[in-house]
Amino acid sequence: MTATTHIPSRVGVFGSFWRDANAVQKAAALIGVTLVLMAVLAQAIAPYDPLQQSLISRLRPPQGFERHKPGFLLGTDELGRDVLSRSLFGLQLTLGLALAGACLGLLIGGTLGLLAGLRRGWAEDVTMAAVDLQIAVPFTLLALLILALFGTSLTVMVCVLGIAGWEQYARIVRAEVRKITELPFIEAARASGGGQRYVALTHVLPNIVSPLVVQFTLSFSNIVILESTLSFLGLGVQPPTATLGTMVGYGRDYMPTAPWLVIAPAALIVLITFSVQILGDWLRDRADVRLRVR
Amino acid sequence: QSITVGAANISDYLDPGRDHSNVGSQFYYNSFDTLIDRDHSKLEPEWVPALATEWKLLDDTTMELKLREGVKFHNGEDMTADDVIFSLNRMYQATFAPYLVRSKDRLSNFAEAVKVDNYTVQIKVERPEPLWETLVSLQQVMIIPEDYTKALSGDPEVAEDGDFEAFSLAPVGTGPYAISEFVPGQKLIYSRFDGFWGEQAPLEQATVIRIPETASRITALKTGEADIVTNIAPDQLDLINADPNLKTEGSATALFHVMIMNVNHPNLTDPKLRQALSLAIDRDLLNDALWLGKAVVPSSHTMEEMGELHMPELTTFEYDPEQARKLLAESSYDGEEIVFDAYPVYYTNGVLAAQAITEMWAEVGIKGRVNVSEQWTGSSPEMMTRSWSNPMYFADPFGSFGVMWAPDAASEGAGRFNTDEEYREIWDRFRFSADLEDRKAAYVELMDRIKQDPPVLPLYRPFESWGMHQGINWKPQPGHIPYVLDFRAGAISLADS
Amino acid sequence: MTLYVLRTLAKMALTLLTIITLVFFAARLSGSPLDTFLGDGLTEEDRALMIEYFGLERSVWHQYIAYLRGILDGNFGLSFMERRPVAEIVAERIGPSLQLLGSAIALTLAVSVPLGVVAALWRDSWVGSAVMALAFTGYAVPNFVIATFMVLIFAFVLNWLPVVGNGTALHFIMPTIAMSGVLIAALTRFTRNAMLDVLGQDFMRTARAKGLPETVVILKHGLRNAGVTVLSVLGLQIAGMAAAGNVVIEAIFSWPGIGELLVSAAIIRDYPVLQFGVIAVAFAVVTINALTDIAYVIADPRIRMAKG
Amino acid sequence: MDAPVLSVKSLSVAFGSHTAVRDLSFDIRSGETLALVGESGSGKSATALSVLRLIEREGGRISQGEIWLGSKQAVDLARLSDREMQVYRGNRISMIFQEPMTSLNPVMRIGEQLGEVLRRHQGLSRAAARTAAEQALARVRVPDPGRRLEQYPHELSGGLRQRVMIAIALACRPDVLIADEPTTALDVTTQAEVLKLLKNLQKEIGMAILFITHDMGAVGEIADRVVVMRHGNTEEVASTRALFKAPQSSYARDLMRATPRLGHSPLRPQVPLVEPVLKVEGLSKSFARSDGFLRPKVRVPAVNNVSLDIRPGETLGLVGESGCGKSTLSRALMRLIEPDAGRVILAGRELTGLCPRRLQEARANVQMVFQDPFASLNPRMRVRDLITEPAFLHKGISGKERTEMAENLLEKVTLDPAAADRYPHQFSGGQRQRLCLARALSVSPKVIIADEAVSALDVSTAARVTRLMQEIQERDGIAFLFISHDIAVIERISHRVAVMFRGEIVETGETAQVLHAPRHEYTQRLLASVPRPLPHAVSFEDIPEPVQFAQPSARAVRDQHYTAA
Ligand SMILES: Nc1ncnc2c1ncn2[C@@H]1O[C@H](COP(=O)(O)OP(=O)(O)OP(=O)(O)O)[C@@H](O)[C@H]1O
Ligand SMILES: Nc1ncnc2c1ncn2[C@@H]1O[C@H](COP(=O)(O)OP(=O)(O)OP(=O)(O)O)[C@@H](O)[C@H]1O
Ligand SMILES: [Mg+2]
Ligand SMILES: [Mg+2]
Repeated sequence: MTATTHIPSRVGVFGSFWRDANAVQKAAALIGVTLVLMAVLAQAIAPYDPLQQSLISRLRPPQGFERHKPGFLLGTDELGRDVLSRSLFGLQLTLGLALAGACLGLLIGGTLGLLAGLRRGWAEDVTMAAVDLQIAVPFTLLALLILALFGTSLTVMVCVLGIAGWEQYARIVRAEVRKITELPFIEAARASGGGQRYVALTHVLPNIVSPLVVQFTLSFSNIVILESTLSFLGLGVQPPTATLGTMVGYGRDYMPTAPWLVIAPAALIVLITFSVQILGDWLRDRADVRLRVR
Repeated sequence: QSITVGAANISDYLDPGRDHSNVGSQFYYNSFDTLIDRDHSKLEPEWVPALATEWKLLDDTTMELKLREGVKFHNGEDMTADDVIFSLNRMYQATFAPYLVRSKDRLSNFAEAVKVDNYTVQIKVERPEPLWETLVSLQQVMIIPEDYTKALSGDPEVAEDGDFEAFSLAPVGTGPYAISEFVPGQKLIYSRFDGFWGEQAPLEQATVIRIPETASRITALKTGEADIVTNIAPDQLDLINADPNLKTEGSATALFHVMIMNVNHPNLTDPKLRQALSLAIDRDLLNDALWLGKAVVPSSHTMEEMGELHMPELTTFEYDPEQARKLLAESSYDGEEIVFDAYPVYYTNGVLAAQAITEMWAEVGIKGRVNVSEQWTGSSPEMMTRSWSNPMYFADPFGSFGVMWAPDAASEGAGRFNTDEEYREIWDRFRFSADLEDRKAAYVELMDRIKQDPPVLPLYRPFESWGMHQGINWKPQPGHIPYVLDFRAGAISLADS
Repeated sequence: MTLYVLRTLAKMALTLLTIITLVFFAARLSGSPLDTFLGDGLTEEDRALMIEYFGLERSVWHQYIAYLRGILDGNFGLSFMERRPVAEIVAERIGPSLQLLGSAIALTLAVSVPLGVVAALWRDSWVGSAVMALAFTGYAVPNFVIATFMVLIFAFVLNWLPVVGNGTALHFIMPTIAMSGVLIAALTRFTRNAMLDVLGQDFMRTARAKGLPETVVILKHGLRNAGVTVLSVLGLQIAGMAAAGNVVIEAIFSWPGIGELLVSAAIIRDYPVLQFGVIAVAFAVVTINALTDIAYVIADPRIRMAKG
Repeated sequence: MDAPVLSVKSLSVAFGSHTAVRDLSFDIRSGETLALVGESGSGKSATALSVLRLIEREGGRISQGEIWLGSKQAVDLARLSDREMQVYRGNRISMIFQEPMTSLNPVMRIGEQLGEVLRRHQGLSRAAARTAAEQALARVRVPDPGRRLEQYPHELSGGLRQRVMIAIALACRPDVLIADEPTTALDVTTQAEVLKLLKNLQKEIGMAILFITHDMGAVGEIADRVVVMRHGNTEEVASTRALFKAPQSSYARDLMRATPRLGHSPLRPQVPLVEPVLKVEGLSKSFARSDGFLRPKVRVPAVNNVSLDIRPGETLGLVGESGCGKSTLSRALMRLIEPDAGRVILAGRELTGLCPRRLQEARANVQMVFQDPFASLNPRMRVRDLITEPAFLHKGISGKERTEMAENLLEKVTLDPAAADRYPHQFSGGQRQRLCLARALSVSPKVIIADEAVSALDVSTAARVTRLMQEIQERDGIAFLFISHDIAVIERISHRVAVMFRGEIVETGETAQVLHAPRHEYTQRLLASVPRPLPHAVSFEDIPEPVQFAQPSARAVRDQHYTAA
């Protein structure tokens, strides 16, 4: 007797992902790819140096409006810098920060969660107590306090963004690990003679990858928003360096007079979070289906 | 008739003696009086009687003042000589730490106030004082009630720290408005004080609320939630003026935005480098771009308000990129990064100016970096350069330059400025010479020292604006220290009814 | 139950103590009040004076012990800046924050539960997709962007709504909406998923097999079960944004809330305000969490049994 | 003969393009029970849901056919709108589902769930519904019905829950009751009680029952006529007696053959009396459990002072109802959980007391096969790596050797060696269980513990897997500890049997002795509960009520036959 189910080939995985996606998901994926490309190629495609000031042509509106300055497609900002170039570099830094932050969070939270899930006892107690502690102090507030206390250098910033959401990772990983260690195949592996470390690495870890990926996307977009919130309050990355958040933050006073300072970076923030959220949800759906296969 | 003011900031406490912040100075003049006042509608000092009706010098070091009779505090108490010497001596002979700090930088020459009779007091100074009226009309020596204050905490007969702390939350004065409600940092309500000794207050009530966001302040003005709003940046003026119901008033405030330089920072010890840092900055361009040309760029550390001591002819500070490059080449500078610290929102256009300045430095070959932080770095040995403001606390170079750059004053105390014997000697001549010409000559010498070994560059007098409804007649008075919200008779009137 | 309550309280106390300790030392390690709000030039002598005035002359450990002693007497100290009891200051500020939070939660529940149910029931039609697209957008747009644009449109241009403070019911509209945006998005999605889960459950089939009308099946059997699940996350979601999570909203609408107070206290190193403020917020969060936990326990008989 | 009360005429049901039921016709009369049998996925549930017109909810549709309800003024349910259908559901035609736990709303009280039907269909007031609900519970013999109304489903045992479900279904005295595998999730003893109850209620109310099951034993107990289905097609319609005596279709014949019948299997010869390969002495394990916050934790014994031994090449069958401690025993035995007391000696080496490293080594001699083959295979690993994992761990083989070994093992369990590159989800249930077996064999263990290894498989598949196990045992001389709650399976495969009750072994001995001449009261009761795949072989009156047994201490009844005294 032979199994009748067909074996999906490796190439087919991405193909089937794309085929199963609906229009919104496809759009989100395209937007995501475009944004990443824009960020990566910022140096090449930005028309100007993002720091190049021109005090005599401050606050010029985008193409198509009165007083427009030719060559500055999206207008100039309060120091006469090119909004388009700053948006591109801002996108680059924002995505970079979010990536660094999300990775750091994954590393910290994931490791702690794994330890807590596998080693019951004090390791678990301490981790979960720290999680409770973290939950008790809303993170935005904590981040603000840290930045207010320790200054707004890029290092502090990355640390703050990096610890953002660690407790989510820790909780999810711990819960998943617990769930998985209850599954018979873990017991089977132990009964086969697998030791603690072997079981953790070969059986547990690969099975928590998909919830982790989903959480990663969530935390990525949360960090983008957190960064912009901190910047909005003037506790973000130092000027003149642009991130999308600082652009919105410093531009907001000009909202009624020069809305283009805010609109481009705000739109980029929304696009990033929107596409990442959709992609995350999509991944989650896929992951769920895989786990549900009977 | 009542109005609402939307202010960017409201103090956390109200005590004229303890306070000398730009935020606090908005609020005292409506509720407190000094012994001697000046006509604030005039730029030139013209002393007018306030709580003292007449004053004369008994000798070089003693002034005798006759007090106005029938003056009442907001709490109904009569003002007598006891209240006056209590108010003055709490500063002259301060025991409460926050007073001590204030008393030393401007009142150190004042020994004590003594009571002669119920309506006569004498003020004694250590050395002959050329600035008598000026220093008697300071915000810090406004008069507060003795009995009320002492009874606020602990022993009602003794002035304890707790009394002064309590006073700053429930302040009582003799001015035309009583402070009927004060929520620290949030809200302040002035109510007309019917027992006021002078001309009745024109407003029944004035409520000051805090609206920290610029855009929100302007919006509140449009929605009618505020009748007057403070701290409007020049970029926003058109927006308000475009609305036929609204207008703006403004003036170049009696205060310098300055750049300070730490002469003791290892990288900045060479005066040539600091001269280059200063000469590289095109302050006129900053003014044109950021202030629409409305700010005032000084060539010396003096102001119009200082009368005879206003010396626009001095060129202590100027823009000369060529010279800057030359000095830089001669200096010890070797491409090190010069950090420019700035507060994020505190000063209008502060962060923008900081960024523009580092660009200007780059033009002459100096590598600058802006560091925006809420932190005060001025007393840190690591501080290299930073933005700051140098208000005119009173109309004299002593009240502006002196508060910071006198020997042993703040800057030297914080370790970023050095003085020597010679400097002290010049300072002493400037401070205490009876003859105005001698003071002037000494100040020129000081300015020359500053030019040769600069610790500071005044950028400009910022143009501060207030937005308001058309029906309100109010504008900043030229005779005030910066930011005062003067709602006394003659300073404000409402057009409708 | 008493044991449960006692244990919860003990855990809460321990959490708060740890937070106090962390805040206490972090604040002191990072700088001194003398560097900021009295910053404009103090000589060494002045510094010494002020240090004594603020009671900072003793070692940090001494201060810590003294602070803990004070707490036992219910004394959390005086604000360095305002020189009045911090409890008074914080009480003044946490009220408006909680009010705003309350109205945001109410709005969230009122909007997202029906939306979530609709999205689940019409999952495959355009209605469901539209709701979910809306939810994603809500999630993607930062609250300060919503707030800024609302202010521009409804106050600046149209002049319909006030923007300053918390005076009247009208004042609540914009901040509440801005604050709820993300929450509504999250809860709508969550309700939808919980509802979808429930719709596939056996007891729903049983309910239909009983001959109950569809509305009864959905609302009585479905929503009640989904509600239990929703309740279980509500606490955590709220915690994420509780009281002080919305410094930005408070700043934009000049809302006299605790977020802004804490940030400025951190900046000027007003230690007592910072310490007590953080404790108060943490306390609020922990309490809200405990309350939703209890509500959850009451709503779900399975848990109720397990917890006794 | 009166007119049928439910008449299904050439019904076809489709899910999308997939036809789940094809051209099915049957009639049921009042008081009659029709059984619908067939293996998993044959379309039994789809039929039931179509009759209630709930199939549309599940994403299916009736593509053809008529469903007539009622003997006079019959209506075609297939033509009704959902709204019209609501009048019939729960009223004239009702249904009991397989899972009693999930079929009741967990957050509603029993009383409310029961009263709801009565209020809807009989227009009773809240108070009247309550009284009626209490009566309905009493009718299904729920003890203390008044109190139950206030309880939630999770506070009831599985058997009680299923009674509540029956009470709800019968509340309005329907004409037709559809029971979709109502006893599959229950213990044999509970199953017997529920079947008896249904039978009695049918006499009382006189409704027609459509009984869906894959258990031929239950069919024999309850059905008058049988419809055998396979892949959506009707294979055979016959009276129960006729079917059991002489099945006509080949599929029905296979089905009957694969169904283990107690007392019908040839007994396996005893193995030689050599030194046991596995010896368990006085093994105990208890779990700490707290019944709420007020009370301190109490230790609940799950396995209590159990002693066993198994000789090489021998299969020891371990039976007992759900929760009696069978799995705990097997885990404690392998030290997957630490036993509280007792000794385990495996191939002359004492497992208890070994350090973790040595223990891991020792596990090469004892392997396990679990109940749910899918869950016990890591879904993200390839078959090659899965089935050679024990060998990899114990012998350190790698790379090419692994591939080779995997192919050998697959052949051994009669699977295509090419399957080594696949993932577990690409196999059927029976194939997966063979993979588990292959994995156990990869280290040539001396003992294999099979914990409910075939319970999740349908009868024919299960029969194939057990046969394979026997073959391997005979070839390699492996000892099996075969755990099951299905006594018929145990009879077929075991040399000796141990009966477990509440954590203790109450009786052990040769299969024939224990199963044909049980000494212990519990064993007797257990055997009496087993449904015989012979129509009405047991009178329900024979089933004894549960009893409390005295603390056992083993007593030899005969050679090698012990019972708790
Ligand atoms: N919701 C559904 N969508 C698509 N196909 C379905 C659905 N439910 C059942 N099927 C398919 O219909 C066929 C019959 O399923 P049905 O549930 O009636 O089987 P069954 O005989 O009741 O099996 P079991 O004994 O496992 O309950 C199967 O092939 C199944 O895969
Ligand atoms: N990890 C555990 N913690 C607490 N109690 C447990 C644990 N595992 C099992 N038990 C309890 O021990 C008893 C015996 O359980 P066990 O799983 O051994 O029964 P079983 O005979 O294998 O049942 P089944 O036939 O359902 O598999 C049960 O009452 C069960 O609830
Ligand atoms: Mg006193
Ligand atoms: Mg079925």
